[in-house]
Amino acid sequence: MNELPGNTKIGLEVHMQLNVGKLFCKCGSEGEAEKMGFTRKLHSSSGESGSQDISSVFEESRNRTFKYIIYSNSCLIEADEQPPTQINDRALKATLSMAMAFHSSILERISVMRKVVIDGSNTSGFQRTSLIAMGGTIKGDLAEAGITAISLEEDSCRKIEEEGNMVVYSLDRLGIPLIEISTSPDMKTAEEAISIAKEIGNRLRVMGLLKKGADAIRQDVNFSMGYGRVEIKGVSKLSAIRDILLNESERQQKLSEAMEAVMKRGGTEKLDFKDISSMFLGSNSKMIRKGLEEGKLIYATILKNFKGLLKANGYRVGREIADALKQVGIKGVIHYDELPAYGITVGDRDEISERMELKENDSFLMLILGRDELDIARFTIEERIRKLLSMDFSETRAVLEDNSTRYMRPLSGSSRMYPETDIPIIKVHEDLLQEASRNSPGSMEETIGRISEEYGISGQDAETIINDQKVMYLRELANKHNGKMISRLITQTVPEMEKKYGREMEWNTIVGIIKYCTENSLGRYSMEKGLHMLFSGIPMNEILSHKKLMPLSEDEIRKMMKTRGIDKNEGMSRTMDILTSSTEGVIDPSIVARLINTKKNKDSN
Amino acid sequence: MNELPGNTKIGLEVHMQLNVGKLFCKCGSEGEAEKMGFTRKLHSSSGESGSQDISSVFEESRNRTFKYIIYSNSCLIEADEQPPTQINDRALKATLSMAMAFHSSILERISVMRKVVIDGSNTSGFQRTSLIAMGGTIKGDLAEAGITAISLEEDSCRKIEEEGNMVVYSLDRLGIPLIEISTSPDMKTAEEAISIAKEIGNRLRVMGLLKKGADAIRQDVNFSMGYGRVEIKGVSKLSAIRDILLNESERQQKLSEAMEAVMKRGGTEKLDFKDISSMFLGSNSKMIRKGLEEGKLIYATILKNFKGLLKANGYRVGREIADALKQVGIKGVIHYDELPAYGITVGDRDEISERMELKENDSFLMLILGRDELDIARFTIEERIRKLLSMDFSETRAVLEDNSTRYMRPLSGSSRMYPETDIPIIKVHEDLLQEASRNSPGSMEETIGRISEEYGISGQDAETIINDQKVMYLRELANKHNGKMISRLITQTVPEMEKKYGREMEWNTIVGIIKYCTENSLGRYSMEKGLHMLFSGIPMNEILSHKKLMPLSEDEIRKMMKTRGIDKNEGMSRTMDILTSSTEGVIDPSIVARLINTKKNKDSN
Amino acid sequence: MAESKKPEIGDLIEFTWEGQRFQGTLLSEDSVYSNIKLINGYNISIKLEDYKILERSITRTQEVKRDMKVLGKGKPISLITTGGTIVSRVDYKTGAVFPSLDMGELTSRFPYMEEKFSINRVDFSNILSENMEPDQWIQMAKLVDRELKRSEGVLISHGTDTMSYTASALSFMFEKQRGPIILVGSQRSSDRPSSDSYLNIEAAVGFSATDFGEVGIAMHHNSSDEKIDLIRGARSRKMHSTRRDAFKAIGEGPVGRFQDGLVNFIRPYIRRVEENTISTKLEKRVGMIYFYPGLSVEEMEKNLDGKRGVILIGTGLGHIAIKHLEAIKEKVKEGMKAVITTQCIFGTTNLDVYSTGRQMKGAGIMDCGNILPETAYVKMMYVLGNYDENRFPEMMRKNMRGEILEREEMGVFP
Amino acid sequence: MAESKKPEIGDLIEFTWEGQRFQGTLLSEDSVYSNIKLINGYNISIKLEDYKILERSITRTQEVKRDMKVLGKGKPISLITTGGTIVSRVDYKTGAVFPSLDMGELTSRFPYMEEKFSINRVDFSNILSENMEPDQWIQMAKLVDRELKRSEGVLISHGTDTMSYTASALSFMFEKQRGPIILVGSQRSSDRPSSDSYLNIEAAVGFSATDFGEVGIAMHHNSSDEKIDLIRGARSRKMHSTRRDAFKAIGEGPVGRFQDGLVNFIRPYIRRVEENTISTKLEKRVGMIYFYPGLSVEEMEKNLDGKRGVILIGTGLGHIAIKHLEAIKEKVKEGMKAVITTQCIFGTTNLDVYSTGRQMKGAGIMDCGNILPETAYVKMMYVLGNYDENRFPEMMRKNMRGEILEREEMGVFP
Repeated sequence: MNELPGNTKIGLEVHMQLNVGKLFCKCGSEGEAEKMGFTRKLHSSSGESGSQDISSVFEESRNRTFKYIIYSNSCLIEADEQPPTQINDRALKATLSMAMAFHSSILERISVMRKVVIDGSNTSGFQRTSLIAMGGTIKGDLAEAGITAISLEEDSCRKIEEEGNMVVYSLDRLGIPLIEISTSPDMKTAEEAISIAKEIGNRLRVMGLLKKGADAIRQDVNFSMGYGRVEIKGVSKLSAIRDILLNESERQQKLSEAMEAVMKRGGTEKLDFKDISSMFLGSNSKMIRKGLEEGKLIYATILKNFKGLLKANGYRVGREIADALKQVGIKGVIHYDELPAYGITVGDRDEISERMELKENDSFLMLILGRDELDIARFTIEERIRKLLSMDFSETRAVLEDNSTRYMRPLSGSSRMYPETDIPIIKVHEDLLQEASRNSPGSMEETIGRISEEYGISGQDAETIINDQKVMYLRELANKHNGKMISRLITQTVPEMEKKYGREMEWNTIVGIIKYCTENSLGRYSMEKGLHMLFSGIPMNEILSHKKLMPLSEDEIRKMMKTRGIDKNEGMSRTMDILTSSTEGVIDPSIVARLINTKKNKDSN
Repeated sequence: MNELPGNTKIGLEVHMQLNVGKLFCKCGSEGEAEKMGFTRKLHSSSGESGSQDISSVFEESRNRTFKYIIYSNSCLIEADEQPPTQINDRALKATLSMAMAFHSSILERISVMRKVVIDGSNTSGFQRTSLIAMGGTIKGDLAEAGITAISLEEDSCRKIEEEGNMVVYSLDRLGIPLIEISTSPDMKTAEEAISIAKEIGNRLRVMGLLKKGADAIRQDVNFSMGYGRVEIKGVSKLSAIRDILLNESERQQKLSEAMEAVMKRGGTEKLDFKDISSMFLGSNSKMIRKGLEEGKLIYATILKNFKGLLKANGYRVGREIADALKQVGIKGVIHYDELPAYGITVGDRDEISERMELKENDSFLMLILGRDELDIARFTIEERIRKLLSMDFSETRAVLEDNSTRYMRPLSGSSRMYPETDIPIIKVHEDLLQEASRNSPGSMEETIGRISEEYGISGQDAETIINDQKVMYLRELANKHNGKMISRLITQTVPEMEKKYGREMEWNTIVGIIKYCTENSLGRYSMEKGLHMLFSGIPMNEILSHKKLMPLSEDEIRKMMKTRGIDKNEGMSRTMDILTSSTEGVIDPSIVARLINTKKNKDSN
Repeated sequence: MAESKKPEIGDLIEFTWEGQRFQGTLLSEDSVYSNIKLINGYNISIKLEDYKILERSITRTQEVKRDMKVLGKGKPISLITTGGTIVSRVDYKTGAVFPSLDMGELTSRFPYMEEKFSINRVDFSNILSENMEPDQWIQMAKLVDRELKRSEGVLISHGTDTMSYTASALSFMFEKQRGPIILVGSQRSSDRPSSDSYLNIEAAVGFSATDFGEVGIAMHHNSSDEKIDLIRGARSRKMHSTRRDAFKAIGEGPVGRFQDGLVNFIRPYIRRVEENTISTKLEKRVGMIYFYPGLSVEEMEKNLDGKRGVILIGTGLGHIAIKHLEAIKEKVKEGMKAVITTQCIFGTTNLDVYSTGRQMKGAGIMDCGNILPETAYVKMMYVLGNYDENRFPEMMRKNMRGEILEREEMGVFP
Repeated sequence: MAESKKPEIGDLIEFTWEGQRFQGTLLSEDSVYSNIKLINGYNISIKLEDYKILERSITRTQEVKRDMKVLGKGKPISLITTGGTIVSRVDYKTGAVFPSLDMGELTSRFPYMEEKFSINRVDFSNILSENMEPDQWIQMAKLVDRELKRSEGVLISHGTDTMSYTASALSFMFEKQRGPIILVGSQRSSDRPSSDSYLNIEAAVGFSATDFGEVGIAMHHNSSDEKIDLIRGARSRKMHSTRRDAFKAIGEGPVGRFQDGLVNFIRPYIRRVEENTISTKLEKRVGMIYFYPGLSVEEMEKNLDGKRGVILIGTGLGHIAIKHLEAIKEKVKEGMKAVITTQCIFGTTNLDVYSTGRQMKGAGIMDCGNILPETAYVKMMYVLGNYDENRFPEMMRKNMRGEILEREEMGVFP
């Protein structure tokens, strides 16, 4: 198949990580691992019911332990040991700006919600998310799409490793703000989807504040072709969208054919597991021997009317079942179509078939299971088959490296969303809207033009600043008069310092110093000195509390030159050295140059 | 010398450790080391002055660190982290009893004092002590002596090890009550002293409450023969007293002769240390090479007019100096009389003599010292020589293994004693005196007679109880009617259990159970059951809170026998087994026997 | 249509906002804003102008849906429920938090429970712990007494804010008890998957089936979902406003620990006895006064007024400014009792060490070791309610329920 | 002879007791007992009947014998002395404890000190810390201001009982400061060889010679004589009545540490500036109210009476019983300020989490994060004294002196 079916509908959810500290606490964007950690269990909550909750029930039945590694950019809030603080102002403003860019209607009052997720990726067992705006449109090169929602949510934990029943997460990413832009399913081809995704990505970049790292922009793709909506998570490269969607449409096509075949044969029946361990007491299969040694049993069940559909002729129902079982921690499923394999011979297969009294159209499944796992396995397989037979393949799937997808969990439904009671409703005030409006990103070209005009800087500098995700800072710091200086600081001074000191500083602190200088009318030399101190590792409060950033007046410099006995012949650079080592204040070299010249002139007079 | 001089005066201070928990907190007598510990420094306090304080000044100048190992029988009070609680009632009563035994006059109001000791043996830097009684007499076989004081004080820490500037102590012994009985210097011979010490020891034993262990009774011996009073600490065996005193009198005799010699030669002069390190740059002396490698220097000073007195003809002034230096942590002293030795040749010696410009009667001292140790060394030696020349040899000395003694510290003076402000004055009430009077120990024979009569027990049992230090407990528990039973418990039941369970329990807890039973009129079987539970490791509160010690009534036993269908033919022992396993209560075997017999009789009727 | 009917809470409506059409459930309204749950799950708060009712809500009852009162077939345990975080549950539809403790859910989480226990639920009152009063303690004691007669242990779900006060009060009122009395709370409400209530309750049930004859609190040992401590009620204190491991046994460690389904006792405790002995007499004319620099003598006098006894929460070893002593002395002469405790929380009081302390003693103020201020308050109510006046000092200083530590070990201060 | 003269305090006398003759110094007398120090050092308390005066006491002055006011020749440091354990010293003759801080002794213990510092002693007042009042804080601030103009750092020896209050008060009054202001106390009085004062003072001098531009407390890190912590004044609290390491930096660690003669800073701090900025205006009509179950509405009202502001010390996240809200609301309407803090001491307040909190907000009570109750009290005095009414909420919530932690890390709760 080289084309998507004609009834294809594609929608996008684009996520952007913001580089403005965390969403509901005062922690920074980056941190280092600490020695401590803690472990938690998560429980599905009652009060919910029905198939939507199946994922929670599954999760809990796995009884997993989650271990969290504490990072220096995490606090009691990430550890779920303290209620969240107020929402991050910068993050909210950025989201409002994005909403304006797409003419999405902004809610006057914002409610923060909790979306239940109990795979451990959130210490609380839920992700905080808030709907900021609805509606609007986005135009790409090839298509136009409606915006359904723009939300602001917390990023989840990074998964470090998974071993048996223990999953290890780190807390550094948890709570990083994510802007989520969801479109209507208005795209029909992969190319249209790519063009829309590109446009959204560009706007996000133009606005600035994008966090560094490969996964700072991630998209989920919603896909449907008549068998319900599949949400494909974690598409990081746009170029892969086409392959992913083609694979997915083929999967759904084959699956629907397989299910039709089953129905035609008269449908299937309830599973009936039999313990057939005794058949394998002398088996040569390593897999089976190992299972038996671990005290597990070998179960088999007929899959009525599934013959030839599990793994043959392009049908892959076996994998659908195995994927579902994997989600509840059960491996070791073997089916008829695979055999002979794993040391199980054709003879074995036929013996099983006989023992199970297989009819012509039937297939069978074998499971190597602990006795206590049987119920959950049965439930999982039956649920999966029921789902497939319903011809509604709606679910959440994850992208694999080969651009195929894997079953992840049911679609999370609205019933798992409820208000974050710890945070009062946020009122979006007029001044917030005005500020956001200033930063609302246009297209790249528009924005370059606007910025270079507004701050009197070159188009090239403007583009660098935009690409560097510093445009918000430029806006925060610069005005018509000092635009050039701020632009130079962003594009030259700071990168030079990063090089020189071999480290990067949080922009919050850089902005702090520059703001202090502009507010106190201190010039370029004070700013540079402040930044040097910052990069040297001197804490903010020290840099700002001393008078170290105050420039000396012409008089003071003159006096100092006199007491230091500086000769007109010392030369500019030596003079500067002497002066800077004699004072904690800031010396403007232009004043010194002027004074030397005056001195020379005087002397020569 | 085989006899002590005619003007000899000997006094005794006998100390007895009590087995009643600690004096100023609620910790027990025995404990186990815990993993934790802490370190402290001690400082001499100002406000004192004069030579009495020299020992404190020395101690502090050593800048030692004391490390304390926490024991399970120590709390914040031993750690000097909490003010003391009220005085241990039993300990006070025992001291009052002792005072009465010697007709010593008891103070109506007792003030607890602090005696400053800064060698680390007390975490607080002082020992708490209180004067309980003064006056009275004690008669031994060979002599009679006045009692000057009877006090009650805290024992100090056990020293575990000493390494460089670090001394390690354990907290288990700190705070154990010590009764101190001091006599007047009324004894003239070692034999008289031994007879008095024996008598005191007997009385202490007769009273009971002596803690277990070799050093539960320790005596200090005060000795004088005209050169001031020497306090000899830590004489644990009475038999050694004679040798110790002979050695000490010889030491004083020789020392006085040596000092007379110095005075005759015209006295001595201030020390004048010279750095003679350069003389030893190529020395073969290991000791000196090592010192120089450690950055130390070699100092020497003339000891004017000390020739032949440092270590020759029985004179041992060199050792006096070395001992004093050792007390301030300085080793590595070498003197003229010793040489050649330590790889220092006669040639070296003469070269030094020449360099130092030694006169005929002079000797010299060499010291291997850090530069910063010189002042304290000079001060220490000068003080020591001044002291010896004064012909007042008063000081505190410690017994060595060979029954000689070693300089320990100056006599602690009254100026280092001040009130324990944390404990209000204790009023000795009439009822306390009456109780104490009951326990006041007579001689062994008297006491055996009195006890056996009072409680209706055999003389042998009475003696065992006295020797076992249980007489106080007998008195606390027994009356005329149950004396035999209590005696049996003490002399048989408890020792049997100690054997059976391979452990000893604190007598406080044993007393607790027996008291509970006597107060609740529970008999022998209840007591035994309670003790069994105690030795099995069941906590006190459990033993006493349940009804497990309650004896079943005859009716209850009869009913139980019936429901259990116990046949007359079961036999006594099997019946007891069945019954005890059917109830938590206590079963009196005599009742069972009676019931079996009745049953038999009935049946046979 | 829209004009004819006004939507009611719970109705599914269709409405227009900013030119777009939406569907959602009406959750609440004020004079201006309507709170609507959209079908995608988000709540929005908007001015509702143009709407149509699609479906009327059939029931909007927010009644507590509680299941059966007894569950399981093992050892009888009683579960007494009060308000507080531990029984809070969110209504996912409206987002409202309401009290609930579903027994079936409780036991289904721990499959062994139905085998091992027969849990009998009794609802005390849905009062939040910060609103509890001494009267409620008394009612609670009576209920516990009743339940302990038919159960082997009593479990009380309680808000954490004043849980230590209630635990202390029960400690004193129960002079002897037939079985464990275990209070359990949670610091994260049960409506969140990360709630500490699950493990706390599991442990509390475990503790309540032992021979522990005291009042204890079962809460997390540290931030991990691993160990639950059993803390003696009269030494317990909430020491952190938000953490799971907020409750500490001040000056001693926990008495017991629950881990991997098993109870282990660490410290000695009183065992249960055959019969309860209970006295619910509490003197209520008792108060607590927190001393601080700047507290005026007039204020002190106001707070002493009408009291039979006061707990002073002083500084350090138990000190207050000398200027207050006259007023107190006056009241003590008239029969009022005054007991000093310390703001330090850790460590003992002692009026013998400093001159201020000795002057306070002179004014008739007494110390009683390291009793916690809150426990001292409850104890004073109990002692004044049950003992003769002249036994007051003796009883206050006596360690009755583990509330006074005779020894404080080195390792128990953080 | 005996009949002619009565002995006076300090006299050396000979007397008979129980038929024995003794000599000793008369220390004190009451109507019945005489307290005598025997020549062997023991004190006895007896009825003195038959005595003879051997030697009249020449001086019995118990005046504080203080030595020179300035010592050393290095960096100028001011040492301001107040009362308290740290300056207590016993008179070995009489056993009386009296205040003293001998500069010569101080520096002689640490020989390097005379080289490094020039310590200038100023006596503030011999007041015990429990008797300190806000007025003294103001006087102290003025004195510190004066001293900081000539010294590079100021050291204040202070009783530990209310040391954190004073430290907080100075923190707020000093908006900017020319040098470190270090309070130092001791938990074992200087008259005992084991006193913690020596090391505490050594460290405090060390801290006072840095560029620390805040108010800090220097006390033991743990029970060992090894490390001294520098604790930010506004986050400090005395958490144990008797231990050396009683002072803790609640919710954060210490800012700095002194060990082996060296100062190390662990956390960021404000550096000193060129000039002091100080405001000594404090509103004194401010009070603290400790909430507890059983506190009546009448008592609450009494305590609100006449106040411009109150700090409520509530439970948990900052709760009080709902029944009190009406009275508070009434007062708030009349202009009174009400701020909630928590008895838990550790952790933040937050009135948004539970319904009680939201009702409290409705009554006009405000929270301000994790500020300590005592610090909040002092801060309220400062804010009401220096800022316009309408800036009150903003200023109370603003972290001015490190008193509010914006982040609380996992590791800082014991």
